[in-house]
Amino acid sequence: MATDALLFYSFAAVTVIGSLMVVTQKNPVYSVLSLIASFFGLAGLYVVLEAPFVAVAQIIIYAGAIMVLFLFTVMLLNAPREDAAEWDRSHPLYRPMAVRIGAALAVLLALELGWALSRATDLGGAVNAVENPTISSVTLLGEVLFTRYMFAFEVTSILIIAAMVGAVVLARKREE
Amino acid sequence: MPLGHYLVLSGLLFAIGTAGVFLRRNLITLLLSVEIMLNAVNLAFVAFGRVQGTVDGQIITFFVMTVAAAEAAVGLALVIALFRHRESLNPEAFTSLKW
Amino acid sequence: MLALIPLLPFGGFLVNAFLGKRLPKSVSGGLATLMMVLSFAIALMQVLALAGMPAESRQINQTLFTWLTAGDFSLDLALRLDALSAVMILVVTGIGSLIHLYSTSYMHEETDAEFARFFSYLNLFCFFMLMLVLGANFLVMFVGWEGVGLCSYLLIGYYYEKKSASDAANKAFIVNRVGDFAFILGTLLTVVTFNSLDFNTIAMAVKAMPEEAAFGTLSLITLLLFIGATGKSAQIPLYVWLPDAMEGPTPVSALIHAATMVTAGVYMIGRNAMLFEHAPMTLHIVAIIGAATALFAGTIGLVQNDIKRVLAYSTVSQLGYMFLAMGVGAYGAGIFHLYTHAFFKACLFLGSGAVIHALHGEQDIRNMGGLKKYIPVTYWTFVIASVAIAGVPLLSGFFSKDEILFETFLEGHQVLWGIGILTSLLTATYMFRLVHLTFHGEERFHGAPAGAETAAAGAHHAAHGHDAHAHDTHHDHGHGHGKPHDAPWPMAAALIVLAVGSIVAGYVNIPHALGGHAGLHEWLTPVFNVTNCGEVSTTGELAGMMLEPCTPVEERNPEEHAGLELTLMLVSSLIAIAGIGLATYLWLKHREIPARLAAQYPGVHRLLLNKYYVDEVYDATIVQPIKVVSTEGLWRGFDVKVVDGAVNGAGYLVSGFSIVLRLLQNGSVKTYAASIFAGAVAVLAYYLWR
Amino acid sequence: MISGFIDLMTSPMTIAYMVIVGIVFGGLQIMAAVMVYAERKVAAFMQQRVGPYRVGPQGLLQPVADILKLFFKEELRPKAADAFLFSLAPIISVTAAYLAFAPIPFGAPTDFFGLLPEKIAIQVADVNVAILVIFAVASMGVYGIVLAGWASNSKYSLLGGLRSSAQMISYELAYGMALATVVMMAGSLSLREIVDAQQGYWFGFIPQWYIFPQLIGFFVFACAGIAETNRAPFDFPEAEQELVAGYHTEYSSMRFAMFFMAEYINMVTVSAVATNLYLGGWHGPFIPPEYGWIWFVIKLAILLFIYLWLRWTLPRFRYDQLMAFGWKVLLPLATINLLLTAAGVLYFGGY
Repeated sequence: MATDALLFYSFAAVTVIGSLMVVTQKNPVYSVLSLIASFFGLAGLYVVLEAPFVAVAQIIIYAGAIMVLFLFTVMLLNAPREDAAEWDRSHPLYRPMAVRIGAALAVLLALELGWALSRATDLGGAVNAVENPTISSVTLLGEVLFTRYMFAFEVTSILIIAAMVGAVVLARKREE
Repeated sequence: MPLGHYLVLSGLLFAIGTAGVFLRRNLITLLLSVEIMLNAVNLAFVAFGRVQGTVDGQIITFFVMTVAAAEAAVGLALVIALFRHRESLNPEAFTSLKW
Repeated sequence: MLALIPLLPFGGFLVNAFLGKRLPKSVSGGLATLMMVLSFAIALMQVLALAGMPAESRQINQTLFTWLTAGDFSLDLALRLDALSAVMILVVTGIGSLIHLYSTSYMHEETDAEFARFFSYLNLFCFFMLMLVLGANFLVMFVGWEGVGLCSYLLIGYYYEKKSASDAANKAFIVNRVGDFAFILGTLLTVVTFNSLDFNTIAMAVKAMPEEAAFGTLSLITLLLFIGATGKSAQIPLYVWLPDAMEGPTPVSALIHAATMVTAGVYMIGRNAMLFEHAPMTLHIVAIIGAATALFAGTIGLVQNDIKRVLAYSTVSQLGYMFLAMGVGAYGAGIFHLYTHAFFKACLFLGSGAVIHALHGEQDIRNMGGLKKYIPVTYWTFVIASVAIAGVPLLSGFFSKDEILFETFLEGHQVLWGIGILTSLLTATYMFRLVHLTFHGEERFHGAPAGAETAAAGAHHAAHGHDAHAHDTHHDHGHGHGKPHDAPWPMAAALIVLAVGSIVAGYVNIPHALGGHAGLHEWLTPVFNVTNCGEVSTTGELAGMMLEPCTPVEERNPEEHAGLELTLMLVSSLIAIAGIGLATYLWLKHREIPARLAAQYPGVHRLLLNKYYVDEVYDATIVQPIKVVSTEGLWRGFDVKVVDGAVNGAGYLVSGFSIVLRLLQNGSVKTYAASIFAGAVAVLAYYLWR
Repeated sequence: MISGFIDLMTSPMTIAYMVIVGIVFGGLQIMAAVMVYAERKVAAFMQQRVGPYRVGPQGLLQPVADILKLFFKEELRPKAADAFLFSLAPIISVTAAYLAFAPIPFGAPTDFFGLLPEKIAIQVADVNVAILVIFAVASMGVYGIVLAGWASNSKYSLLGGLRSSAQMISYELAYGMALATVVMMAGSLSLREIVDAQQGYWFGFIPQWYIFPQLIGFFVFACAGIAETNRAPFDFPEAEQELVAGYHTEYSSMRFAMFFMAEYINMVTVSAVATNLYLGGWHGPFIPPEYGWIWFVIKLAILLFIYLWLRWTLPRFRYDQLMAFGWKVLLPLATINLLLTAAGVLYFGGY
């Protein structure tokens, strides 16, 4: 149990700190790297949750592909600094009134979530209370994915194709 | 570990992501924040799946990842296209509905 | 097989319409004519087959497909050939073929494309006309009814570059719409009343009903149908379009506005004889309108100077005769006159076309005269047809017209008979006025021998001058101003065939009084008197299953009135001859008398010359008020204020809302995210506090 | 507690694990050094030169000299460079390289001639998703290069970094597909199980290595593997003629040495993976299974030689050819191969 808690808290710490750095870093390259660190933390959490395949996929897909794409874009554009021009500062969303409303909404959401969690009864039970030796089996995962989630899988493939075509069209240089 | 811990962690990540979306003025950071939010949801899914003792949570996570990949591809292509137009990554630079 | 009769011209139409531009004239004209001839041949075969059937069950039905079904009401696209439509299809295809033939020569000055257009219209017209007469129910008939109207419009406006032609086309179309509207209403009322549109079914249903003493549903239906007929067949009050329709090429006038389309109203009444028979009030109206039209148009025809207009008013007058016959219940006589009239009126129109052709577009009879020796074929055919229409004994017009007058008298309508006789006199008079002024006397046309030009020709070009047919003046090119030449062989052939027809057509129906046996009458009788015996006739073995014997409603002993009939014949013959004599006296021997008469009664003359100012009255009472209402009320009032106001108001409303909505739709991603955020809070709140 | 820990640490199994980890870690470094020497010698051989021969017998101590030189060179860092990332990049590279070797087994499970109470696998970590782990960690290597390129704040470096990322993303697809075919045939993601599935012989003499049914797969894997390690003819991130030295233009001394090591370790890793996936790992004739690692080393050595051979034989592609080759040749080939294999597995009733 102690090992579990230790792992959870350390990975959680990595994840949260990484995420916070994503938001707070001025330089997008650092944001990307922080996010990668955060993803490693998450991958660790997935391992703790007995989902090694998800953990590896998290690394391969997120850290290995998506984040490389982000980094690639950041480097390609080479415009890392934020610009906060006058028109941006005077944006309606930054008016005191809007900020106040936003803050109120955030507090409201936090209250709602807190209340929801306090009302939930079975949050105290350990996540791995249910013994299931096959939960981390890639075989089972594949079986379920290609039977019960067949349709979703196919639809996702269409989505991927659409995204691919869209990205190619968008990023292509106009021949003018 | 209790499920509640995972949920709180998930909520925390989600909040960080949301804050990033609202506070940052860089499209790329915005997209990164969105990724954080997606991952927060993923974590909740996997945790719930583990509680249930099924793999469904993990599978939904895969779908989310796929969608995230698609979103990143299109989103970044858009960012590049927009940057070519305005030499800026501030989302408020692109508020006109056409140009 | 039956469907082939209308479909052949339709095929010709398709070819000429879509490929016509690339076809030489000989091909497009030849094809169109060939289609009509084939159609005529098939029609003949079908009619012969029909004649081989027993008299009571003479019907050939063909259902192409079920057109529409709504609840228990269903409607087939069905064709039916019976005795009545047999007469009609023979007239349409036979005379149609001749006129096609004639046109190939008459229109040969046109360019290839225009030529093909003309023949495509002509073929399309024949298709619709055949649909009209072959239709087994009101809807099929209505398709034909509208279709011939459309073709009439297209052909009147054939020279669409000419304002008068396109105006005339519009007038014809609009006036016809008035009638068609009534026709639709009548049809709908039929559906409501009988839950069917099939002529046989309706006739059977009507047969079981008592005759309507008061003005009831049947009277309303028939009256509405009759209004439709007045539009299509140019009766009072909707006749005004027909004289103007002479703007079309002459063969068109012959085919559509003399021989076939304008008789559609007569045919329609004949087709629904049973219906009309049960609405005596409508029949009275039909008879009175018919007689009035006959007289009215005849008087106008007496003073017109345009050769085609004289013939047009003559047509209106003769159509009046037919309606008179229908109105007095002499359906057979009406159809008989329709049939003979088709011959001699087509012949007259084609003859006038030949005259116009010979004079390079001249239409004013004051600028003619003495043409006899230049164009003998035209002259003789024209005279034969004139004699026929005048009612001189032993020619076709005599038999048919005489039968109408006799039946009228016999039915007890002595006043109408009197009008008929008067009209008969007028007919003979204005026809021979036309003959004399055109063919006899001194030569007054352009290029006539020097000195022949008279003062009478100088005082010409009244309201509708000779240039009404301006297009035909194009014939000048290449012809020069030589002597008038007679019709080329296709025209001459058509004229001769029709002239022969004008003589012999009447012999199919020699009355009993003259020792004949009224063949056409006998042929048609089952159609008008009997309804339910043809129902199963298409299959021979079922013919025996007739529900009741097909006997005429009232038996009339042919011998009974022979004496009366002979007397009346004598009277009308004398009248006809008197009319011819009068015309000869006035316009050939003493040409100064008509002028003096005109001078003496200037009011009457002007009234007649201006066609009783009917057009002007319509213009003042209908057209102008509509224009005013449309302009001031509908356009400046309703359209500008209400419609435009509503449209602009909608626009202002949208832009007004948009000003508010724009605050949300500001293009800022973060604002959208904020609204999603607010939405999430709200949704969560709902689930928590639910 | 303490005693328990000591017990644990002194148990033969723990010591054996430690030894294995030590062997792998040290072995990889030695391999890198050997490869440097081998590269020079092979290059010289192919160019009809002698190569290094002054330092030690036959120049065998040349790698030591190299390392010493790198140790004592001055660390240079461009002023405008991002200090943190500039230092981090080589660390990422070399760490990823070492990590990727962790799940690779290189011998049959053994009890070391009775020294141990039970048999242990000769590998650092026996993970049941080993292939994916290798794949994942290898894909981390790209960050080292990309960050090095970006952090140097130099055009050549940046271009090298960009090229590297594009190239690796492109070839990872084919790489993954080639892996997937083998996984499909073996029915497992564990390298040990995959190797064991290649035991035995067809017709008594052809070893059941996957290279025979998966010739296309091996070709794709080899191409993609060379591209992943940025070796000639796919060495664009450091193309000398175009980019001076690519992403490590600005690096010197030990930071450069780390990149250098990472490159050679990656070569070893890819070769080891190829050995395991396609060449039957430690299985082979003549040598008893306990000494299977000898076969493994032999196969590894052959593959590494091929690496060098290719480098000194083939010219570099043009950049657009590289992309076209990856997307238009390798990827379709790998996809077709995947489908064919799937059909075959279904037909022959494999997994």
